Amino acid sequence: MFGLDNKDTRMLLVVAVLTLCAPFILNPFPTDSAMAQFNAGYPDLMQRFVIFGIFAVGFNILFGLTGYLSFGHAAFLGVGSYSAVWMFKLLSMNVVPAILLSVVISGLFALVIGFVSLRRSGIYFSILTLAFAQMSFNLAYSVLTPITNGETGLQLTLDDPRILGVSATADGSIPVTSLFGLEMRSTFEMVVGPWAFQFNAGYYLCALILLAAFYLSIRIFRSPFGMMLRAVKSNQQRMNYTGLNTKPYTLAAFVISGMYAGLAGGLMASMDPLAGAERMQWTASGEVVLMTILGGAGTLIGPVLGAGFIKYFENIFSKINDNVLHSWFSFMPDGIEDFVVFIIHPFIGKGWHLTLGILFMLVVVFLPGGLVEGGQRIAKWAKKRKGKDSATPGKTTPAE
Amino acid sequence: MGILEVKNVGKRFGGLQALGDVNLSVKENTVHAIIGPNGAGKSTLLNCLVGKLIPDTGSVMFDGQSVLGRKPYEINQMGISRVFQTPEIFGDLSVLENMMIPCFAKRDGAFALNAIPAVLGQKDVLEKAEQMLEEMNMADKRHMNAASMSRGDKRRLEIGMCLSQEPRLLLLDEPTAGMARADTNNTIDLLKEIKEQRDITIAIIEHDMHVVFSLADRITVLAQGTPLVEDDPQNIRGNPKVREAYLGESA
Amino acid sequence: MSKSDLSRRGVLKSGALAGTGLALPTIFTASSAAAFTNEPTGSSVTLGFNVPQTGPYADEGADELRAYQLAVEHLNGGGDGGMMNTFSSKALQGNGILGKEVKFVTGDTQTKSDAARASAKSMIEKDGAVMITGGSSSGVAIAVQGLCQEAGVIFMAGLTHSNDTTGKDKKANGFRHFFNGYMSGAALAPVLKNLYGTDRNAYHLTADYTWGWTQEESIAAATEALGWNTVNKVRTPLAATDFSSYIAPVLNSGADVLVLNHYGGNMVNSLTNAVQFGLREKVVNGKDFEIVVPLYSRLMAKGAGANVKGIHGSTNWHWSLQDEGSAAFVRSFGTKYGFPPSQAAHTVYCQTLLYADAVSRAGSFNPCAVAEALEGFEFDGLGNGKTLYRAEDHQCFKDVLVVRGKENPTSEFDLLEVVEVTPAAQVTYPADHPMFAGGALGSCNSGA
Amino acid sequence: MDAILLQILNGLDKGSAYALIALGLTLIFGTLGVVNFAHGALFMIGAFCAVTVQRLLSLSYELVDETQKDFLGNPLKVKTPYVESWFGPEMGGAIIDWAVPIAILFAIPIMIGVGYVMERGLIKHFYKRPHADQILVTFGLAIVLQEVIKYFYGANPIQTPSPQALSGVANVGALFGMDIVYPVWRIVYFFFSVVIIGGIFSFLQFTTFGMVVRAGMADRETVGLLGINIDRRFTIMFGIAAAVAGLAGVMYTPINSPNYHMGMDFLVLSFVVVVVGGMGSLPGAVLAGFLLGILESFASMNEIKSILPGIDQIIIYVVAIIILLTRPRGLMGRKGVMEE
Repeated sequence: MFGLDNKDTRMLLVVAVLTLCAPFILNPFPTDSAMAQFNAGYPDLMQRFVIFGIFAVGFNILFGLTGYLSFGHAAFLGVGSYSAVWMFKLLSMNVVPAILLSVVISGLFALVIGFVSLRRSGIYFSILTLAFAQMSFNLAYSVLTPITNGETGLQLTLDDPRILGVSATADGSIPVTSLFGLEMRSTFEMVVGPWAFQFNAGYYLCALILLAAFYLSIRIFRSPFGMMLRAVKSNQQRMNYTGLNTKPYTLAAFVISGMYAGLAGGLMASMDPLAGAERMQWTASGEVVLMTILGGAGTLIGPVLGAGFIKYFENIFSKINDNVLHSWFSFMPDGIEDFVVFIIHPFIGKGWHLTLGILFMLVVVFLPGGLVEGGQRIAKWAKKRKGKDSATPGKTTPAE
Repeated sequence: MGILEVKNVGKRFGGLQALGDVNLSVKENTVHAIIGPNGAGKSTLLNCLVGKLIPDTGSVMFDGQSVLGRKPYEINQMGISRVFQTPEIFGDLSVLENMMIPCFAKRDGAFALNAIPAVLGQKDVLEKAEQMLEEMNMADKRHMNAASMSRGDKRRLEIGMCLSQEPRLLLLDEPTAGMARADTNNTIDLLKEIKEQRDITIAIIEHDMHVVFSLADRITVLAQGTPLVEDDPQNIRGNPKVREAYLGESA
Repeated sequence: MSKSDLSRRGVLKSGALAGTGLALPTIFTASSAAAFTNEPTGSSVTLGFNVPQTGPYADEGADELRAYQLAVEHLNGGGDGGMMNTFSSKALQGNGILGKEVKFVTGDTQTKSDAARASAKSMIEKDGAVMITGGSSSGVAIAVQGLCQEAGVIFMAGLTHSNDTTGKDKKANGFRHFFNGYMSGAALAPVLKNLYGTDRNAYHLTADYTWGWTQEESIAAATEALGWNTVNKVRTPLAATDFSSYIAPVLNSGADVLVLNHYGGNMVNSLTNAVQFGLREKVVNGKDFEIVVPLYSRLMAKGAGANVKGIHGSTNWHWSLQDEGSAAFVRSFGTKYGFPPSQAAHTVYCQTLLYADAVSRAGSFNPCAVAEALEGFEFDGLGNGKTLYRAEDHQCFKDVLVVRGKENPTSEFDLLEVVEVTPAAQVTYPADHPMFAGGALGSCNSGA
Repeated sequence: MDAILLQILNGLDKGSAYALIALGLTLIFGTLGVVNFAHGALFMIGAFCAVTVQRLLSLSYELVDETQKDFLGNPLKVKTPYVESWFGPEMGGAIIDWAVPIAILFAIPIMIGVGYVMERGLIKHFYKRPHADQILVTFGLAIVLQEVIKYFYGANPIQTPSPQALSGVANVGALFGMDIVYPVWRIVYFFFSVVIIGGIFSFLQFTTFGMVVRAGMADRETVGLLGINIDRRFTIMFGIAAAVAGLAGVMYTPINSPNYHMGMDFLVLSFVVVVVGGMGSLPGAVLAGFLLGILESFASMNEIKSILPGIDQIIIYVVAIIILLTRPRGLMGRKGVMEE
């Protein structure tokens, strides 16, 4: 189906089901239960999951296929966001032109940076991209403030000269982003017994774009172009002596992944029209590297898993505080309760960085192939067990 | 007039004159061996032919066109394929994929943004690669990871990859270096087969006299960066200068 | 527990959409009955405390969280009631807010606009917070203020000193208790005049981002009005850690006062470096060289240690104040945590109380009603004397403290001493002051 | 002229910190082939060794002073450090005053230990793994280390002053009839780093151990074939590299109050320094450290900033880009290192 083989089609369908049903899947706990803290099915976080998924999928096209480790990809995300917000300020609150512009501008930006940086390889390439991104961040934060609004980030104001649209709505507020009138923030809430599920228009736009982006990335992986990129990673010398010019291949991969980043940035601004300079900082670039490696570099679905993993920790673990802990363990006797809270305390709330750091190390040490490898191991183990239980062959894992 | 004409080529590295004044003519559809003791400049000469090095003086013409100043991939596209001393293949890719890449290079040129259609949909390339694998007797290994093969098989694959581009000139850089006797003999047989079955010119740099004398139609002996003699194998065998410079260096 | 959406309008629209696009069984849409965003319908109300828990301001954030917890405790009738007893408005009963128990959620701003907004959004969308408060930098405050305006919840700004927060970026749903750059300048100027005279040459080192710029502008204007000459204004990168190459040129610039428009780690390092370079012992133009740090924070001053001794600056509040309100707050905070509160803690404690009080007086959690109750609200007893929340720009006007690094501290908390309490009248400016020009409050958004 | 000399001095002084960190990073890379993102954390741990020593020395017993009140109005508890009661206020005060230099003695064994544990416990398993994995695991380690420090010491900077005797300014220009005053401790830092750098170089140059390590850096396999246990020596080198970073941190504390994220602040910069110097080249790292320090200082001069606004924000990166594009392997790098 869709020009994909069975395995890829199955994976695409799995991703489609997961993203489209995310409001259910991510909200497994009843709203009133203590475990509701772990629910991630609210619009903002779901949007972040898929947007960073797109970012990581794009990054993987460069890093996973060619092996070129860019440490400056956040710059493209930032440029995409700025373009989109400017589009909202100047043209219209419709997200389509904003997203298109952000993809185009970040593509151009990637073309320039890639053209220069790809003259070098290995860590020299990484440092070049890092240098460009840090320059962009530093300048955006300070001297480019007229364009970027520096520290605060580029925001919409009540007096934006919007050509197609109004500066302010009748009731004196800033208009909201929309897709031909469908407001990105509009949310439909479904309450089923103790559960509440939120279906957000913006999320579904992001999800559909993620599916498109994911589909495109599968096509690229399976195409002759993708094969060439893997060949670049494997042996550049042989490429050159086989009559292939590696530079346009790597540059094309760089630009494509830059455009993915720009798309993610544009979507981020479309969901929440603010573009902060921190989006371009090296730590943000590092984050997408971590997402990709953590999930499994070079695998199709790995980066999406990695993105979800990191964003989940950032948003869920950082919000757990001692009060929440006490409410979880309130069934225990006082002394033990306090002790348990005391033990867990360093790892939650302000300690979420610590937890994440430990998990990075555990994953890298024990699962060199990232989360995907973990999934495969579990699947293998399950298969074995199932094989023991019955003669029927186990289901193959979707986590390739 | 040979297919490859090397005229007055010289190359210096700092104080070292690696190539003095090399003249060489490789006739079409022959096997031309370049031999010489270590440090004679064989590899430097080869690198000048494929664009890795640019000679300081002289000219290199392939089929009437100068190769100087061209990038390796451009020279390859002109019709020169190179086999390396240690097999250079795409270790992370499968054998079949390894074979498909040169086929794509042949079909689409140095760069093609062929990003949407699936590889498996490219029937022409797929067929050609499969056929080449058959010819190389490697069809059964098509899904193997190339890096996991034996050295002899890697060599075979590399030669196959070069051949699938249908080059007019095949350059071999010590193709049997470091190989066991059996593998060496296999490689010799393979090259003989290629020589017999294809319209192809082969230039071979080799240390192993057994290989040279089993294959070459013509031999150039290089010593200290300059050609000592160029002659037929039987004459080389008896040439005292060659013995002195090369074969007899230990005598 | 009830949850609702960013906007009721959004809900209605998506309701229509559900009929066509999302063919899902509409069992019952909870929030369409709500009158405004996150209307508390149960027996409790949730407030969102969004503070930096990671990054350089984490300690300040931690202190804010302590104060929030204390405020919640007091609102719910626990503890000794703290400043609720000294607060001039007596609407709060110690039974929660409007009889609803106060609950809270916390989040991490990471001192990044993006992360802060993500965290605030999660509190609004997931936890049903009806008010967001906190933060330790102006960039974050402005970013979150914008979000709260869109979402239709009240934002109480926490620690933000930039003129822009209630200047060009002011919002109808946002209120600031903290003072600002202009007020620092206005409070410091007379003190500096008395101490250092009117014939001075000032050299500004300024953190190169919006907050730094507005403070530099404010202080330069205030000191120039005294007759001081501004020798140079030099911008330093936010990421700078070693300021020596910026300090060194001061030595031969002919300046006799160095103004450090830095905050947090930047302030600690630039001040430390300035003292290292012997600026304090220097005599220029026959006068002793002086250093001024317009915005002081005790927590940060600790990082500079002995280097703050004798250096003047302004601060929003200090625990050594002897008024009834401050004493009550220090007592209950100190008893609970064992050390005195910071100005950040004081600010957020006041804001929580003020919000709760406004709700009680308005009789509703509706942000528009709350905003109306806060606008033009005058009160006393929260530590800074008579205080006004001005309706025009939602800036709070109260006394500003001029402080000096203490020469002989008796404890690790005793770093600053109050030199002067500048009365509110002296730091008040017209709402249309040019430094605050450019923005508009807009109209209050309740999300309905 | 004075201003320029002052900035050169300043650049050398900044550069000495860069050079020390980059030196350790290069040692680790050159010997073990590991890209160590936790190196900044080692610098930070060194700085917190100084903080800890200072705290230990200032450990106090409390006496209640009824005449003074604390912030809650209770009688003030006056703290007196034990060392002052043991050695008398004068001697004890002097010991606390010299906490930072004293910390050097403690930091050396601690840092070598930390380095040893890190290498044996974690890094060892990553020699054969891709650089990306090394980056991820060391980055994770860096986060863990800094969060642990944050848990115990908080996020705010902690002042760690230099000894009184070394905290003033000196007129270094007096010799040349110029008036260039410069903080004494910064001059101390510069000479300290020169000594450390000189020490490392002579250690590698003149001892058998060093020769083996250098040979191993050039060609690990061959040295291994000679029957020399090169891994063991490399482990020791890791410890030494950690100690160099740690000492750089200890001595840095009086210059800027240490905080838990100071390692991350230096991390990117130190990688730029290493790459500009040339991966795997020790002299290159030192040279690049000083070079970037001086250029950074010049870029922050008003005269230059007025022509190129914001240049001080990006100078390091501009230099890195220019060097990498014109000298592909950095100033003194060897061919083929890290280019795969």
